[in-house]
Amino acid sequence: MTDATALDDPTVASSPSPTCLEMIGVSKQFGGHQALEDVSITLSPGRVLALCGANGAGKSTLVRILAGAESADTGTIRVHGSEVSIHAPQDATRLGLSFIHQELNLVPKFTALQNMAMGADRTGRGGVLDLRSLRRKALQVQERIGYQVPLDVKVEDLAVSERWMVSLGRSLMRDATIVAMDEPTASFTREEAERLYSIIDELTADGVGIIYISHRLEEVLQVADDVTVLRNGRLVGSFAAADLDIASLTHHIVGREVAQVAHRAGEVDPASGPALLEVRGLTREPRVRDASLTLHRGEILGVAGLVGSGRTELARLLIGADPVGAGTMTLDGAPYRPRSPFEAIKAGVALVPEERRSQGLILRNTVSTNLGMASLREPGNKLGTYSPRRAVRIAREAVARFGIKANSVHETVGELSGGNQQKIVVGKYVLAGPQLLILDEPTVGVDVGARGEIYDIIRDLAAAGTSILMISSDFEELAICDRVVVMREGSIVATVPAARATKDHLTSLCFGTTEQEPS
Amino acid sequence: MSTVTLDPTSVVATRPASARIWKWFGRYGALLVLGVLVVGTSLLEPTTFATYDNFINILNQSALSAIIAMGLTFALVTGEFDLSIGNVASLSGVVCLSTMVNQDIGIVAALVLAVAIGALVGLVNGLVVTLLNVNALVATLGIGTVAVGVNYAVAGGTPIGLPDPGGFIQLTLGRFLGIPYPVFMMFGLAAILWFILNRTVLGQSMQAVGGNPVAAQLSGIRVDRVRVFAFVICGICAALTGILLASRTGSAAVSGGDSYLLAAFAAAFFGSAVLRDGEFHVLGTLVGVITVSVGFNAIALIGLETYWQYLFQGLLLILGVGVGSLARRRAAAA
Amino acid sequence: MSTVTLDPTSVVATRPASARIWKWFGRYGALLVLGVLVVGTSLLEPTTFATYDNFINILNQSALSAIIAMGLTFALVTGEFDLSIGNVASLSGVVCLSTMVNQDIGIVAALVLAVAIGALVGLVNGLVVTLLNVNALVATLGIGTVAVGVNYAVAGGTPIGLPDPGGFIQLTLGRFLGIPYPVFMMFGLAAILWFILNRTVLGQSMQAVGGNPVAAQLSGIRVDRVRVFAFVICGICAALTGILLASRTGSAAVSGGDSYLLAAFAAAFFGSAVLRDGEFHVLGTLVGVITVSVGFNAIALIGLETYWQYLFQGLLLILGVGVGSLARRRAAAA
Amino acid sequence: GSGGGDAADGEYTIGIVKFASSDQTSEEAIAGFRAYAEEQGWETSAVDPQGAVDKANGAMQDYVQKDVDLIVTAVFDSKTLTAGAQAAKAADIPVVSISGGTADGITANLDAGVSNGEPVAAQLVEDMEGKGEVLVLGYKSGLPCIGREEALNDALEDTDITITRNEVPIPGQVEGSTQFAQAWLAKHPKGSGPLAVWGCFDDPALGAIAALKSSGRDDVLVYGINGQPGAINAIEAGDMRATVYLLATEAGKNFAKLVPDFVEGGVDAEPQEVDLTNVLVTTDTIADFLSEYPDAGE
Ligand SMILES: Nc1ncnc2c1ncn2[C@@H]1O[C@H](COP(=O)(O)OP(=O)(O)OP(=O)(O)O)[C@@H](O)[C@H]1O
Ligand SMILES: Nc1ncnc2c1ncn2[C@@H]1O[C@H](COP(=O)(O)OP(=O)(O)OP(=O)(O)O)[C@@H](O)[C@H]1O
Ligand SMILES: [Mg+2]
Ligand SMILES: [Mg+2]
Repeated sequence: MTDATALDDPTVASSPSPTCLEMIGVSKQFGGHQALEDVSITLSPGRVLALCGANGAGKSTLVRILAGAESADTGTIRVHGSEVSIHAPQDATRLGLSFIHQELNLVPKFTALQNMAMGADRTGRGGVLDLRSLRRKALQVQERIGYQVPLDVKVEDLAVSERWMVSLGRSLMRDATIVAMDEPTASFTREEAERLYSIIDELTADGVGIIYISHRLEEVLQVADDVTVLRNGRLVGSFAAADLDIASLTHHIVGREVAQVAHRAGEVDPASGPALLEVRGLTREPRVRDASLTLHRGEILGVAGLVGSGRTELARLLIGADPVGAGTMTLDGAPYRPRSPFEAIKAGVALVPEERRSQGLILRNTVSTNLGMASLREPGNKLGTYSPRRAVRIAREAVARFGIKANSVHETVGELSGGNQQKIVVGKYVLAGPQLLILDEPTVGVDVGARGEIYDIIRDLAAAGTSILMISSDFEELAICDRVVVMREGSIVATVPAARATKDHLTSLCFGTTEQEPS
Repeated sequence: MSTVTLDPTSVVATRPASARIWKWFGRYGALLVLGVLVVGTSLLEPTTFATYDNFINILNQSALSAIIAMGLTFALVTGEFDLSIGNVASLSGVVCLSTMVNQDIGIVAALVLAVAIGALVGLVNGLVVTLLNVNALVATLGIGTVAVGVNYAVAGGTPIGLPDPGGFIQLTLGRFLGIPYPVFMMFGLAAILWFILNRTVLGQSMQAVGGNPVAAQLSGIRVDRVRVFAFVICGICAALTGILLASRTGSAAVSGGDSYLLAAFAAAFFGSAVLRDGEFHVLGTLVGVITVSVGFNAIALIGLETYWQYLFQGLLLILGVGVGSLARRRAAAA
Repeated sequence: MSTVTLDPTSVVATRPASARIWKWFGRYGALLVLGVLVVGTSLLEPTTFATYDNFINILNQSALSAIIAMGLTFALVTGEFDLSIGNVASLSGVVCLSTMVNQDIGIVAALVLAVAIGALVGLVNGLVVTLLNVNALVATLGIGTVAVGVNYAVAGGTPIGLPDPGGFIQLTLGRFLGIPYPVFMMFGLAAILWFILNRTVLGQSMQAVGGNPVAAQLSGIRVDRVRVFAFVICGICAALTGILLASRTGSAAVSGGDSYLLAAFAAAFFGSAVLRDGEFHVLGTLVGVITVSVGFNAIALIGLETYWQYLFQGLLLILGVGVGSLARRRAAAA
Repeated sequence: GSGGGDAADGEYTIGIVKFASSDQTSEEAIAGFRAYAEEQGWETSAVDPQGAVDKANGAMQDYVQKDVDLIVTAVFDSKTLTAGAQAAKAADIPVVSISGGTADGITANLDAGVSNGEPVAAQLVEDMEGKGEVLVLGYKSGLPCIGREEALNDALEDTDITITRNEVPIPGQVEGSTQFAQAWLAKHPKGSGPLAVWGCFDDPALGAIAALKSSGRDDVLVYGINGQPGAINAIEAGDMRATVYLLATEAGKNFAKLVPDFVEGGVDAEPQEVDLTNVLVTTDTIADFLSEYPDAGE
């Protein structure tokens, strides 16, 4: 299979500038849309090449072409110096390429082990599974990752970050010489990300070449040796990571300057205003236990916490998506106990869910139907009729207001890039006119430019009097909040005013290493 | 806000011609198959097939299937299945006729009764699916079987005839402007159902639930309720077909409507390839039913052997859907 | 390195007792329904139902349905449907018998022929689904209809009987250790199919394709090929049932196997609630078939009215699946 | 037999395997059979295998388990009940059939085929005066239909009547027949000679009538068999020319009277055919018929 690779071949390894992968002049059209145009990249063994670019720049498309999931219109691929053609994923596997794709690609009903074994055992004894050796291999991989996901638990019962670990584990089940990772850390906390970095170090030490895609630019500069930047499907340039800083990299990516996330400079402190939502002792075993918080009108309240601390579950309780075990909630002074998201939205509470593709969008529908989904019922229209013309008009306004980049409001959302999809999900709930908008990880996988635009939307909403509850694992972006609460093991353990919500402080609160302070 | 994407209009223009042709085929492939069928048969049987009378005749023959299939479309749009529709049609015919015989109720009352039966079975289907959380295929297969049981309990399994079916038979035999009533019913119902699906909040909600139930739920759509409504509409249409079938012959039998089940599925799936890419819609289902009727009519007029009939019908189904699917795949690749 | 996520096992432990009870019901609900049925009937009919002979009798009656339903399970596992199985069973019976009559081939040759027919139809189904990209429901409905056409072409629609069916009939009537051959075939095939599905790369690939086709594709599984295999296995099982049916009845008719279609679906869906949460599996399907047979046997022995039979069967289906589903939902909510 | 009931005392336990509860004629015959049996104090039970031959075989085996004295099957071609018949034979339980024919182990048959096809076939030939066109709506998978079609073909043999044959789909027999008839009518316009439609049971005939009415034709004679209510009403209304009214209930009763003989004769008895009594009903005789059987139209 992959015996004759550069790794085993000392003559190749010792040559002056060996490359393990070259993609030359790759172009790709979708329908009429030019996703990639004459893009070339070069990867050397034992090095990390970062691909950077805004949402829709074509990073994933390039990787998917390499993986055999898409076919390029033009262009050549060389692996270890020899030209190859990759028509299907199994071709890529045979060439020693391994992938973590941007969208989680696991079988929910399979156990972690089954997922890791998928496609790994091609040759088995006459097609019979060798369960024992697969398990041994999986344990080895987990040891290497330093993260034990229970192998016999179904993936659908695992938390999101654990699923990513399974996905990472799968890519290491085979002895690959090239590994491409498409936003592997998007759902990771800092700690988990650190763990990934050390795995990357280990792999590169073994001579594996790594393609690394991320919107976390700080991370890119830390991990990568080389950086290739794409914009609108075209190559902007390739740089040595050492020559870049965040500002210059951002400039390359978006082609203009982008301001840093700034603390919100409010003239009046919203926290002194009237309370909108009061939550006392909210419990739903085992994820949420005795959680209490207060949210004021027009306030942006951040929720920090580690993965599995129960933030998503808390948000789901607030909109009635799951039944509450115990506790009280009041909204605007009146008791509030929604039994379904319908009742929550009617009361003016909406949740922008964590996983946009599976929970937020109908991928095969158009931009306009997706935008209208949470506000189908026209206020004052007793008949319950629906006017597509009105929906299109509202969608057009929303597309302009939120800066959504789509060919038209009739475009299928499945074809849009991640950042634009996320803006549509946010926009959908904003159009429902909530007085309280909950956002669960709103900027995961969103590029630096679009991220700023989403912050703008959030700030504008708050300024107009909407209260915001923002769940985020990216503690830097919590800077836009007025206050931040910290959740640990299902409870709110601390409340931190904006000025003191530094990354380090929040992280230590999350781990419980800092004493809880009176809020 | 500065936009850095390319101007979309300039991008679209670069699309290759072959992609556009394939796209056209993808959209109109199923209609093309219908067109070829019509033209072919017209050439073979110019005097009998290509006449106004035969045209009306085909529409008339399509009406009952169309009504039940358009109802089924609602269940399919919502992402569910309904295997009970054939049994509901049978039940409706038998119950209405036996009530007309025994209680001497009028035609309007019988129609109301049919709607009530359909709505009831649909409601039960919906509740079993949403409250008991049973897969729709099992639930409707089970409820359909129960409906057969009720049917036997009502009529004991023997066919029921109306002693004086005059007025009742007129329901399907009567004509207005030379066009049989069922044709009006079919188009009228199609218009109503189209409106419900495309121009009401309920219909939009159904499409959303079918597209992604989780997203729909989180967007404040009452998913379970919408599902129940879809089953109810499906049941009502099935029951209407049942009573119209009874009217055609003035009698009703325990398994009279059963054959509509697979026919309706075939039509709806055929229809999902008409103008759309695998989405169920009322208009498509209507075209599907009419295509099947044209095919059957063509076979009967040309006078093919039994085995040809089946071969032809099977191929028609696969071709009608396949041409479009294949073309769409090509268009995506081009 | 410290792990900060909650340990899932500890999470399970904190679950309240009620959740555990519901979970138990969710897993064993369908089996419980079977158990209640067996105990209930044993009490009502102690001398006829609860006997060894009747037990063997029920297994013997289940065998043919079980074989076709276990085959269907492969299509369902892969995320597809196969509506042609009934027609394939009919076709296989008719073709094998007419070949035995006309060409005087032996029993083994007839079995081989049946397998070949099943594999061929399965292959065509698979190719239409994967290459033409036609929805499996439409494709198999279409190919099934074509199979009916071929059936008419072969035998002209009249039932075929073997002039001297002795040896052929022994295939299903013969006994070994007092147990009829079909029971051995059922369990033997179940073991083989279970092994294929759970202990081979092909079987795991089928489950992966059914669970998430995109993920399967990206991890290097040849999704289309796996789908085709599933259809082929499904077709072969259907054809085997067809020839066994012909053997049991000593004759074959055009629509002889048609009634297996819905029965197999019912059994497979019932089975998906056995021990699992809506996943199709061979063992579950087997339990599903046996449950339906026990129900039918109980009805026959108790001697219920026709309408009771239907009501009972419908409710059995819904209850068997519903108890588990409801309990699982409860378990999740508790 | 070795029956669990006290067969020797003339008290029988009888297991009935229906065809499908929707099959009217056999249902009526079974009803007549059971009514008589109950009068005699015999115990009967019935199973509905819903048209599935495998289930019918299974039900026969169930009755063998139950150790009945006699098994009665209906409509299923007796040749297809081999497994059940063999099991019964091995257990020494005789089997008889209602219109399924005789076979090894099935010793008697209540014939609903040829004998019921003959009167209507003769009527058809007479009405058409030996020439013209007939649309035959047949069903080759059903034994009675095969027999009836045979009777028709025999009657047509020496005439100038030509036929167009279509196989009726079941289920869907009414709709399918309507469509076949409609096309056939288009090809045989008014005035193209004596025209007739023959259905091997009433449903196809009723379907053809729907086609006639919707194309406004009254020049075609329609014939059915079975005499179900819809057909009787159609004859009364003049839409149908004739049908054969099967006295199924009575026939069932007569068949039941033979039960002691069946049980006595055992599994190796000489096969015997019992005719199903019937009445030909035409537009000419409908009035008399209805006064004799006033409930036939409901
Ligand atoms: N299957 C598809 N059909 C049509 N258009 C597509 C498809 N996949 C991608 N595109 C388009 O191609 C362009 C490049 O997408 P790609 O996913 O490669 O971007 P990306 O750089 O990975 O963005 P992100 O950072 O959001 O993941 C986008 O404009 C996208 O809309
Ligand atoms: N028992 C469980 N079974 C299945 N999924 C679960 C379970 N518990 C939590 N999840 C899912 O795992 C994810 C983590 O949820 P949780 O609320 O516990 O953590 P969080 O603080 O939101 O963490 P994250 O940063 O990953 O969002 C959510 O998507 C949640 O729905
Ligand atoms: Mg991407
Ligand atoms: Mg979360």
